[in-house]
Amino acid sequence: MHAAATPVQFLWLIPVLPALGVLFNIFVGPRAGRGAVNFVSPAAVGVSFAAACYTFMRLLDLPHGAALVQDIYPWITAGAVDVHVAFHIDALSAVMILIVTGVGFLIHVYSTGYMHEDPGYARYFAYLNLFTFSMLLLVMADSLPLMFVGWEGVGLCSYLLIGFWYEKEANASAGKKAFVVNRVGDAGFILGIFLIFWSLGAGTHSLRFTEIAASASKIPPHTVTMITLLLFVGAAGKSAQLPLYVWLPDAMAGPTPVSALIHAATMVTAGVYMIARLNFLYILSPTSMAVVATIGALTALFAATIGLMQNDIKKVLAYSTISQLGYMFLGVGVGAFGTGIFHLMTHAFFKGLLFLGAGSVIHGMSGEQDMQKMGGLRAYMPITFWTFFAGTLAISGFPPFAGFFSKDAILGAAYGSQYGSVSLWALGLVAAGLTSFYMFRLLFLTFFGDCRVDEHAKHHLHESPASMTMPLIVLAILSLIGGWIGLPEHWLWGDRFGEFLAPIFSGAHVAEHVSAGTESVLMGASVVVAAIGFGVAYLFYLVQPGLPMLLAWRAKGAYNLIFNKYYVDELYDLLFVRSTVALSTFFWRAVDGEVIDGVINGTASVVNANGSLWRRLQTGNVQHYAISMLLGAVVILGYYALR
Amino acid sequence: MGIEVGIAAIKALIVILMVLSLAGVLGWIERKGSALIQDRIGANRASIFGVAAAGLVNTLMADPLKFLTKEDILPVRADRLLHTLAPCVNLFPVIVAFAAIPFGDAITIGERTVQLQAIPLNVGMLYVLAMMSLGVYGVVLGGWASNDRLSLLGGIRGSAQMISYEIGMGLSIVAMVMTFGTLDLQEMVRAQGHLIGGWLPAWGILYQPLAFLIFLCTGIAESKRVPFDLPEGESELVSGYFTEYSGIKYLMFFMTDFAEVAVVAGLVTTLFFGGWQVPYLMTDGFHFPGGGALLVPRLLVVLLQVAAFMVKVLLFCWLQILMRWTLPRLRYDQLMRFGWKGLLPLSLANVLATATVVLAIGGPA
Amino acid sequence: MTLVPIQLYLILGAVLFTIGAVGVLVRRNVIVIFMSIELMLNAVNLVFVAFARQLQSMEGQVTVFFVMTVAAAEAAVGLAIIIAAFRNRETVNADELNFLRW
Amino acid sequence: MIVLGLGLLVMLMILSLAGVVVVGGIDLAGLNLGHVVFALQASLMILSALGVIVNRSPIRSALSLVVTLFLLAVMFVSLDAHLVAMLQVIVYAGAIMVLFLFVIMLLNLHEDRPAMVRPGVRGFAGFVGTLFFLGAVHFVMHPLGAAPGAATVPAGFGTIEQLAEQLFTRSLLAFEVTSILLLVAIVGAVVLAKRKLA
Repeated sequence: MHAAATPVQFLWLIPVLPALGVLFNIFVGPRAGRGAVNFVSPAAVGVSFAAACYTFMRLLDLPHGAALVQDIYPWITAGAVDVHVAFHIDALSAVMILIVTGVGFLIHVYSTGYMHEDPGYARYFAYLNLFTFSMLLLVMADSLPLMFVGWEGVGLCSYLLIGFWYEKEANASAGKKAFVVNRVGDAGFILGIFLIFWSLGAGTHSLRFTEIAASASKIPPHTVTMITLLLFVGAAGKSAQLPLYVWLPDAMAGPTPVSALIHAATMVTAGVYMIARLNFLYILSPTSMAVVATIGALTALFAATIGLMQNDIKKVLAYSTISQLGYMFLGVGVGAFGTGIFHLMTHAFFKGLLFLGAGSVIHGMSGEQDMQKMGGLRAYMPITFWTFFAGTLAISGFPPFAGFFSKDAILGAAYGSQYGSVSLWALGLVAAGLTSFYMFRLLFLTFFGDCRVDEHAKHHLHESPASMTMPLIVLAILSLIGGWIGLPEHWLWGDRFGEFLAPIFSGAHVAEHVSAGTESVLMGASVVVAAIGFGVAYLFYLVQPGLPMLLAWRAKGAYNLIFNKYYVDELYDLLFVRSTVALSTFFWRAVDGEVIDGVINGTASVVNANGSLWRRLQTGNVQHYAISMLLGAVVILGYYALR
Repeated sequence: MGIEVGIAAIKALIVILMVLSLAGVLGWIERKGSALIQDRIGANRASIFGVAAAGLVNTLMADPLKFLTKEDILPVRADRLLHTLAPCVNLFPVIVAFAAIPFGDAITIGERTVQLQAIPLNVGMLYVLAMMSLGVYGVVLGGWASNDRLSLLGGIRGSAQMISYEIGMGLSIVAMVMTFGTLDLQEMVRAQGHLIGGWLPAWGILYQPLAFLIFLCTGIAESKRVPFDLPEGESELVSGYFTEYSGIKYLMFFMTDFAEVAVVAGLVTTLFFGGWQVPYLMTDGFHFPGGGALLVPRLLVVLLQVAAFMVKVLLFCWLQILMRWTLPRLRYDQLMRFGWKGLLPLSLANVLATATVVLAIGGPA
Repeated sequence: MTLVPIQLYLILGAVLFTIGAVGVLVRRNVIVIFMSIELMLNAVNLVFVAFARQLQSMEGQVTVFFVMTVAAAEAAVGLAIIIAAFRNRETVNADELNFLRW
Repeated sequence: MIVLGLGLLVMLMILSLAGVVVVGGIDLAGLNLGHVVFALQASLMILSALGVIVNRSPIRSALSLVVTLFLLAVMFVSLDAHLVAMLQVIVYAGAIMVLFLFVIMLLNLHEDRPAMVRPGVRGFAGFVGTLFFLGAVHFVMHPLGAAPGAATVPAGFGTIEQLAEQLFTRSLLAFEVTSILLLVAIVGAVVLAKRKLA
């Protein structure tokens, strides 16, 4: 982002439109009725998508690596701080706003169908628009503080939407869990911001990314490491990486479109975006890069293994999301920022698609989420099935579908870049295999085999309305061909996407010392792995349905361990929750109850006694007061007279 | 110094005599007037050689004599001091108020000019208001001091009524003050001297007809005469706050009544009917619109003007007496409603309108 | 003709003020106390006008104007309160009107 | 007892007036009409003011207060404050005091016995009052010497024009606020005095 910045006047439109949608939904929505809401909310996002496209075109007209900026107004000007509310659209944020508004628009449309009989539709769409607004703020912000506002905004919306059906205790607590875990991350994030501000030294700072980039080299290495690690804590919290991933599976309590938009396509990728945005910092600290990459790779594998055994269709997708996010971090961690963003985009397509497909299934099954009770659905909901199939192919990394290119590029970087290593590549590869396995397991259990649906549900098992299937189809197409804009270098037109983003990451020169031969070998490996995953799944769930049970019985320990998600939640409960509760109880009983209340009540009683003593002065007879007034006057006069 | 004092004394004397004699005359006029209206002969015993009009002289002497020779009755457990004080307090302000009313133009005797006005004041209008506002004490005291419930009721009624109507009166006067741009009565009269369009005398009523009506009403109410005479309404309170009075004290109340009539008439004349101004009569004589002129010596001019003033005052006294015998009495609630909900808003509106106009034409008339 | 030194006016003001103050303190009848307060106000008015004359500035008289206005308002409200109190307690004696007692 | 205390007070005051005449360096030879008139007014005012607080019957107190105010108005005239004098009569004598009389009549208050508070309190009050008065006199006498009042005042001093100018330029805000105060007072008075708010 060193290239020329062109000031323009229309950027504000993009976030403001959803904000207007929020106002509409809050104040007129409930009275205006379902029809109006169903029109206005998607329309708001749609128009802002159009605006985003326009912005994108403008950006393309400009020389390579330019940026569009708009300074709205000075926000915090105090002493050394001079933060403006200003928007900065370069290649990176352009891609992001396209994803956010585009996918967001599709999911809004989908929601009109999905929520069509929910009483709280106005509230729902208010939240959804608010989320879009905050997310746009996050990606368009040109300074860390403003980004943090969006960051918190999306966190809030996620909390609100996870607990959307708060009548159920579980949902509410899931929302709380997400919020609390995110607090941990955000604490790291804001500390990182403070540290940046502090390390920038004297003079006023706008904390613009440009400013930080300009003076990044002046920050001592250790500080940089500290900063980047703190920021990564934030990223890990928001993007559900080890060890802060625990909230995301529970977040599936929210409506499925929400899971698609927030917990698959956009919000959870904020961490990746942030790191890519601050690549010039990360690149300065090999340590942090290593940490990011390792955490990413581990998460990818770890989440994948858990995904193997889940029976809740959405839980599987949740863990898959975590593992895919792990991939993105692996990508940015090994310095392939562009690739990470590329995977972010493709993932937005196919994971959004998968979630929406799952939503469609759940919708058709009238709320049933357990795959054990499904099966053979492809007869009942063909569109859902085919689109879902496309998504599965894309995520499992079969060529020539979107997932293949992005994931493969990441693996290549992991193997080849100066930050990467064979072990990282191996981890990624295994995870890829597992991914393909659990995805096909999901596919087979849901759509193939004999139908295990109970009669009641079966009775009105139906394909979803057009409002839901249309987005599915669009996303399916995207997940099939979406990857072609980022082909490997020496293929047809090469890596357009990478070139487009390149100027942003010009600071990070990643030496790709991989010969074409090695690269094709790597590709082959990942394809083979994906194929194996598919094969195993086929064997387990279509040919020999008894096999998994047998296996589970043989390796009981491992099975239980994984089935119970490695007991991480229980561990956290023990470590943090219980200890906190105990400590709080102590402070409540002993400190607050005894000491503080004692002091307060003591004061009160002293005052009380005093009052009952002195109130006898108040005879209620005016003349007594008057005489004392006159006495006072006399005393004053006397004082000045005899002085 | 001495001479000034002398002149002042003379003027004061003139005014007092004027008021008192006028009051006496009015007493007679009222009888005859009422007789006229009620188709009676009226006071006809005190004639001289059968000339009824000459009876006026008798009346003027007979009435005071009668009252003076009557016994002065003091009610039981009445407050003697206040009971005596009341009529004086009642009469005093009225006479003093008259002192600020100019009855003629300035005349030059030798080297000093004398205003034909007992007290030349630059705040004369306010002075008159102040004095009239003092009038209420006589009523209140009379009612209180005679230790009698009818009197007390009369007194309370009187004070309430006078306070209420003072406001309307004050506001109507404010409108006049705006019109002429001065508080000095003499100046006001002078301001009414010129001619509108060369032929129409610029009298106050032409500028402020509404203010005139309001002032007349409030004036009559202040002097507690029909239709506002509830404080002394014979039918319910024998004669209100001076029920318990007799003899000379009663005479003083009686005089006050007519003196007030005279003062009101004088004020109406001064404010709305050009005071001592005679149409077309300038300082040196008549100048008619046609262009004809009839020069008159200065002294005669002044005398003419004084005479004009007298005539106008008498005219308005007569008008009030006519009302006295024509109109029925209001009910108390009607009285209050009329004062607060009728005259007050009207006069306020009038003030507002006047202010607007004055602002528009950029200065008083 | 006024050649009276201002001190005389000030002293007179002080005298009136003191009388008023003592009246407030010694009388039982609330209305009379009220009148004494008015007396004190007027003592101050006198001083103001005297100073206005002395310093040849209208400030003092303007102040007096405001004092009068406030006094009028005060009288209206105060007398209303007295009437209300009289309705409750059938008395206007300050030492019996102690509503605000502990 | 009362009479004694108040008598003392009066003597003290008249003495102090005399004292001022002496200390103020006014040679009695140079006495002019102004002084005489002032002495007359002053003594009358003091007497009537005393009347306010010694009279048993409230209505008499009210009347002597009216007299005091009237005399005060006259004194204003001699201080070239004609307008204020007129306002004094109209507002105080004409309106406020009538209100007082009206209320006294309404509550039908005759003589209050005892008119005064307990002797002890009374004496104490008198004492404090005297102290206060002495203090006041002390300050009147000290800072400014015997400055004789200016013989003449600028033309139009104390006329309505000047007062109005002050009022509508320097003290406009105060003026407006006062008008609001009056409005509030009216409403408050009505609310308080109404038997039951219909």
